[in-house]
Amino acid sequence: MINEQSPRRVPSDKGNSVPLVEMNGIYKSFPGVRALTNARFSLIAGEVHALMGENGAGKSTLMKILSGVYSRDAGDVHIDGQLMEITTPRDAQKLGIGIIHQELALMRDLTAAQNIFIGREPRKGLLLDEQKLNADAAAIFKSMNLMLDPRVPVESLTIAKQQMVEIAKALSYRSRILIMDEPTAALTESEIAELFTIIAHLKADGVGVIYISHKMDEIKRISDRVTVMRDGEYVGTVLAADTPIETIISMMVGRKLTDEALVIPDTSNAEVALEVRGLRRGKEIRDVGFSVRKGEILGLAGLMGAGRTEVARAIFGADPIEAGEILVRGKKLEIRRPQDAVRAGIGYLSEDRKQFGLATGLDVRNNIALASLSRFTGAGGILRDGEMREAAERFIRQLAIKTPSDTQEARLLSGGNQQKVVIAKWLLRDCDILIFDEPTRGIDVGAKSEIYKLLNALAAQGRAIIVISSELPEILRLSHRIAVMCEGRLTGILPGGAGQEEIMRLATQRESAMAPEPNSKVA
Amino acid sequence: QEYDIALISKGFQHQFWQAVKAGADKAGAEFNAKVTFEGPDTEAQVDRQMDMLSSAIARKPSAIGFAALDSQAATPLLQQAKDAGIPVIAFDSGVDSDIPLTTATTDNVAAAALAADKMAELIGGEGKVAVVAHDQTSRTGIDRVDGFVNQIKSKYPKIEVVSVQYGAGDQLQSTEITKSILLANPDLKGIFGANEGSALGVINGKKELNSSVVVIGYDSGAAQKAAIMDGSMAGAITQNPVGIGYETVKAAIAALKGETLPKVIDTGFFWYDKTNIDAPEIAAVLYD
Amino acid sequence: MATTDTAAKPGLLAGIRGSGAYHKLLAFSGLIALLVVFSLASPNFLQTANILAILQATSVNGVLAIAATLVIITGGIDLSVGTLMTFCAVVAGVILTYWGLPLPFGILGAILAGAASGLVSGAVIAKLKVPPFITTLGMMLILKGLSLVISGTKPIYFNGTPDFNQISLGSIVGSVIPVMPIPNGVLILFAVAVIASFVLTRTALGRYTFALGSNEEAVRLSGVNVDRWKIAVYASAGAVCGIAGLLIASRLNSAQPALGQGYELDAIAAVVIGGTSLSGGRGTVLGTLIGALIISVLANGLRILSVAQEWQTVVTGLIIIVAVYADILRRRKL
Amino acid sequence: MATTDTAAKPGLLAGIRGSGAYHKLLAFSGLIALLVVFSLASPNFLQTANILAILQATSVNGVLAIAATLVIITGGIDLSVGTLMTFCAVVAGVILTYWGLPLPFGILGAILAGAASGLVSGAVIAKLKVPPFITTLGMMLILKGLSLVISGTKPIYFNGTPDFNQISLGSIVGSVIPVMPIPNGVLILFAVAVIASFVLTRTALGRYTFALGSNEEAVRLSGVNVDRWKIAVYASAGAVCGIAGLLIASRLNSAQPALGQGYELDAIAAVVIGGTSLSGGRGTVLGTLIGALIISVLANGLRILSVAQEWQTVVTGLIIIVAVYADILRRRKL
Ligand SMILES: Nc1ncnc2c1ncn2[C@@H]1O[C@H](COP(=O)(O)OP(=O)(O)OP(=O)(O)O)[C@@H](O)[C@H]1O
Ligand SMILES: Nc1ncnc2c1ncn2[C@@H]1O[C@H](COP(=O)(O)OP(=O)(O)OP(=O)(O)O)[C@@H](O)[C@H]1O
Ligand SMILES: [Mg+2]
Ligand SMILES: [Mg+2]
Repeated sequence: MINEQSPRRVPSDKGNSVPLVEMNGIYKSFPGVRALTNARFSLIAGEVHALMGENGAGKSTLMKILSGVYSRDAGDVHIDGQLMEITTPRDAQKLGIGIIHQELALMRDLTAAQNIFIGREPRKGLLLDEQKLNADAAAIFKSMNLMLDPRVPVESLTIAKQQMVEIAKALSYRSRILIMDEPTAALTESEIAELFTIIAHLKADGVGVIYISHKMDEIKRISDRVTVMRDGEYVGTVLAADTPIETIISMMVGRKLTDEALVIPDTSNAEVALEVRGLRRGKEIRDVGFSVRKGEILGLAGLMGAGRTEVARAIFGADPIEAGEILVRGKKLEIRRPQDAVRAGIGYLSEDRKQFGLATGLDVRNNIALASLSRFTGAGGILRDGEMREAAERFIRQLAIKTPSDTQEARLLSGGNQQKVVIAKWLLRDCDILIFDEPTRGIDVGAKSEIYKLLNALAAQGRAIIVISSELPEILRLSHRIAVMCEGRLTGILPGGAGQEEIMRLATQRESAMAPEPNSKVA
Repeated sequence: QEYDIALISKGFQHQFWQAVKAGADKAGAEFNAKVTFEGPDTEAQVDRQMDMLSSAIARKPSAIGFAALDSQAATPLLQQAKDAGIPVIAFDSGVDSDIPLTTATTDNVAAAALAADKMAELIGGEGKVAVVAHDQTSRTGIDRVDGFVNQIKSKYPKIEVVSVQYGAGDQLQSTEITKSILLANPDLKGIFGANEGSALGVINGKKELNSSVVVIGYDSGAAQKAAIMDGSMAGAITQNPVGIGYETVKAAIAALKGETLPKVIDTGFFWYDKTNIDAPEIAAVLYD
Repeated sequence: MATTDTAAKPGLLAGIRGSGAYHKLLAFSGLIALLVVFSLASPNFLQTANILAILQATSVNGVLAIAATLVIITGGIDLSVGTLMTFCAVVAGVILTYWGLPLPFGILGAILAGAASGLVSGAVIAKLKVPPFITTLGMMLILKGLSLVISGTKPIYFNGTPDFNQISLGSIVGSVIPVMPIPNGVLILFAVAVIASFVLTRTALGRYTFALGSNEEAVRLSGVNVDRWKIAVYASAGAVCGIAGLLIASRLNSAQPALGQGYELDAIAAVVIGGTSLSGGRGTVLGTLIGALIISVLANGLRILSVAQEWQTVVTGLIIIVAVYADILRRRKL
Repeated sequence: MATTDTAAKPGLLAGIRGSGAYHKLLAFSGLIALLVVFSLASPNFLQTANILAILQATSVNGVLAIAATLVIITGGIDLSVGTLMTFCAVVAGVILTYWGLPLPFGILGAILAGAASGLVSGAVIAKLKVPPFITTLGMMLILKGLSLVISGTKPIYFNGTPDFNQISLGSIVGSVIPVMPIPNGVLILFAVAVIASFVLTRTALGRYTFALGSNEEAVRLSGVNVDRWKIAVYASAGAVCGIAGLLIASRLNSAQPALGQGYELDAIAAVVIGGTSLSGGRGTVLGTLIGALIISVLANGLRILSVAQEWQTVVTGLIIIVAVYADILRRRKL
């Protein structure tokens, strides 16, 4: 079944015998890292070709070579059967190659419309035609069913919206070859559905789409073929329809994954670790209250913009609150700064690792130790670097962080491995109460199941855990109880075994339709 | 107080200008006038001085004292002062204009030529000498360097000026310059430091290298006086800064009273060394 | 500098979208507070002649600060604005006085010299990837030395070109409306401000200026010729410095080759006081103009009040901090 | 400044990991090239006395540059280093000469004055969120004015404290090994460098310094008291400026209240030439030391060659750009 690289068997092949893209024998090294070894890939018109692999397998690197961001060390790239030298993003654009990068590449101070048309601004004589710019952007948003004012600066948008702007930008190029590197990592169900509709249209127009994602269900939903990479090498190409997910996973990780079923422990007698009462801030948090017991995993579900992140940040003291009480182990605490929260044993893993989680210039070791430096500080403020290294190496092993060493700069890691570094930071800090905001964003299946196991183990150790996730299966897979938010309000708390329909109902329960005060549902 | 007199000088923080200020303040107390004194940070900042001058005119003082950094730049502003009926007294350097009623000044070229004569005398009429000056383009910088160098060239053919460098009157920079000059010219006989900061830098550099080069300074100040007393400086040229400040204010008052003034008030310059430093006429023109 | 980020957000909106009139009005508050205080403290402050003196004093630093604004919005810095100004003034002097050519050649020469120098800086930064700080520090010194060399280390007077003085000191407005003798130098400052503001908000060059400061890598990934635009920004800033050179030379009726160093700090201070972030991506010309005015009003007012010079310095330092802090507080409240 | 990022990568590693000896050796290349050229050009250059003169000339700027390095690694900037140095010198003068207290009080006073001033800057930056550029610009002016005020606008001489001169000019090494009369000022520079390097690479303060420059928000969200560490960094830098104040006062045997402005640019230049990125998060003390040495060697060599001053300036500007460019090329190849 491996090495079934055969365009003739692809259903969407409309008789184009020449592939759009043909990459062969690609090698690429970074200082200390062999990112690609004899990698290959092919794409034909009108197909969605999924590129799969664990974190650090080299997917993004391969795509950056195709789109002119990196230069390859060896190998050749054919476009429409012709050997091409793509050395700049501009070259790639001219060849009709568009890319949505894994890490957002937006100009934060510019508006959504300005971002989309950067380098291709409509002009009126010497001047920019801002009206047409905004109108064109609005038209793209409309075609994507996206409610977004093209005139807002992107920095004031949530990551999900920023991601949608990136997608809009890529679509605006009308490329023949469109690379999507984890476009859905920051999206919720409804937007993902929109994106898939868009992809279906593109496919119908004969566009070749390269699709990278760690969400296995998506692969089945949209892809025609799947190419799997491991450790920078080509593993094989299979037809999505014919291949069970388990097979793809074992190609990715080189072994079989076992998945444990959700076991809901009885924590009803356990001490309440964290209780929140009447939390308020503007329109974002409107009278939210709930509690988490020791050993419990509370899922926090909701649609994009429900205010879950805001609640987490408010508990953590990252943003000021207008009203509300936070009790840790029954004691009311004044949490004004994150420092107060961390001292009280609360850890918060942000949904935006680049901006809030990672000190990108520091190495892996120091990022892991960042919240626990005082533990490694001896007399005279001197750090015990040896102990820090041991601790870092322990987590590198435990979480299988792919890095040449613990002194690699964090920003040079692949996205998923960066996320693991941030998780390691809070594990090292040994917090009793952990709030994980989108903990598996951009994390591969293997590591994901590792993280699930880890969360379960942490709960079993008696820690209280809040998991915010936009992936319902993840919420269902992990949560002992599920709190659902909508428009800043807590619309209900469900038991762990709850059905998707019930969650979706609460997640879309707008103010008018709501009967009792959400507080009354809290124990 | 009866009068308000604004002095716009070429500098403020340097001891020379503080001595001018002291003289002006003294005259102010004597003649019951309020005296203000300000100047730009460096002698290159001609336009900053223009801003100071125009602020001073806007203040509507009884009279203005002005030490021009550039002989022409202030012409329109001086006209403005004249139109407003504010008498202007020039000090330290003149301007190319007949608006100032008089100029209280030192002849810097002649003063530096005197330094050259003294240098020639001290090193025995031959050998290499160098100049550490404060500013390459300001009037005093040009006059003192030219006065010294031209005098050497025309009168002492056996003396060679091997290096003229500029340290912005900054003692530390002048120290480094002096050391480089001494190290590059081990047979150097003498150095002329063309203002107080330069002279002190020269002394400093000389001390740090344990050199025995002959040093001639300019202006005074406690450190320069001490250097002359302990022999590390052979002597120095002094102007009469206190006198300049005093005469400027005095002339302003006289103008306000309608008296006629001479075209130039020469405040003079003097050579001083260990032998005459305590003489009353010298001690009177030195400042600490 | 992370702390500037939060503070400067609204400035951006005002700048890019051309809206936010409310903000712009409020940004004057620090300036207005100063004006009120000085007016109450001295009857001589709020008089036409003094107001004109303040505007005149702002003209050179204002134009330099506008040049610095362009570069700072890209996330760069230009330490050479002061000595470049001088260099351009000297070039005008050489053309008009040494070569005896007519006035327009002098004007053109100064502006072209500025643009050329900016082009060199921009090329070194964009092509050789030498950091802007180093490149413009080097250029600052090179231009300082060259000014001395080509002028023969002495001022060049424009006595052979009597009209030269009118560039800055004449008053076209005054010849029409005699009660408003606004000097041409001030008009030129405002004209440069309007043009620069227009370029920043309405043209592709302006768009890329903001984009570069916002996320240069993203601009590159979007297929834009980053180098070319960056060079264009530095060259434009250089041309603006050329205008500053003409203004100062005309005011002093001479090109003073030793002048200029240290002026970059005042220019950058005006930019930052005006709310432009040194980390790039945001900023407005109007803010810079207000920043430059705050600096001149402060200097003028303290002099009018006859504050001792050493205390003038202390008070200026304090007020600069307080003015920016007040601005931050105001923005936080909005 | 985006362009600096790529350039400075290895510097960070070298700094944090204390390894990368290979890099460090190579970073000397620009310096060595200069030394070779000047040695060939003049027989007077490579003589003990001249080498000592160069080292001595580096001592003040080197110490100031180390102070600036600390702040720049946090992503901030300190424009007040020069006038703070002067202020501390004046404080020492007041304590020793005006009050007549014994030497240790003067030394302590200068260092404490520096730390206190840094504390104020740090607090304004951390607590009031005024950008570092503005805060330290304001402090620069405030300290400049205060130095004039407390000294009575005149130099304070240390004639009553004969040992004071020995701080910088004496030679402990020379008294043991007569052929190596290394002045104490140079020893102090190296001691400060070693201590600063140790603090940066081995202590919590140093780690937070890098972390703050890397991503301040992430540090804050890790539960770190960001404000306290930031203030600590500025205070430490201030204390280092206090040492620079002692060095310069001791060399000049006087506290010169008018000196200091303009020194910040040389200090920052040394930092940037040394490979520290102005955007923060990376930098080494060794690099800064090399940067400071490059500046002094250049000045000394050109003077030894008696190059005309205006050309000295031009050549210095050129070489600064070329040195940094060469460093970038070298790093790119690695
Ligand atoms: N600029 C770089 N410098 C050094 N190493 C790099 C760089 N970019 C990528 N790498 C390394 O190359 C390897 C492949 O990275 P890549 O980003 O292609 O992985 P990926 O398959 O996209 O992973 P993920 O699913 O986590 O995004 C990783 O080990 C990564 O650490
Ligand atoms: N940086 C920001 N500036 C302005 N508004 C913001 C910002 N971040 C979030 N918001 C707004 O706050 C509200 C809630 O934010 P957010 O979308 O992060 O909630 P959430 O429930 O955590 O959603 P998700 O995690 O799915 O993104 C939204 O209306 C959003 O527009
Ligand atoms: Mg990737
Ligand atoms: Mg969220």
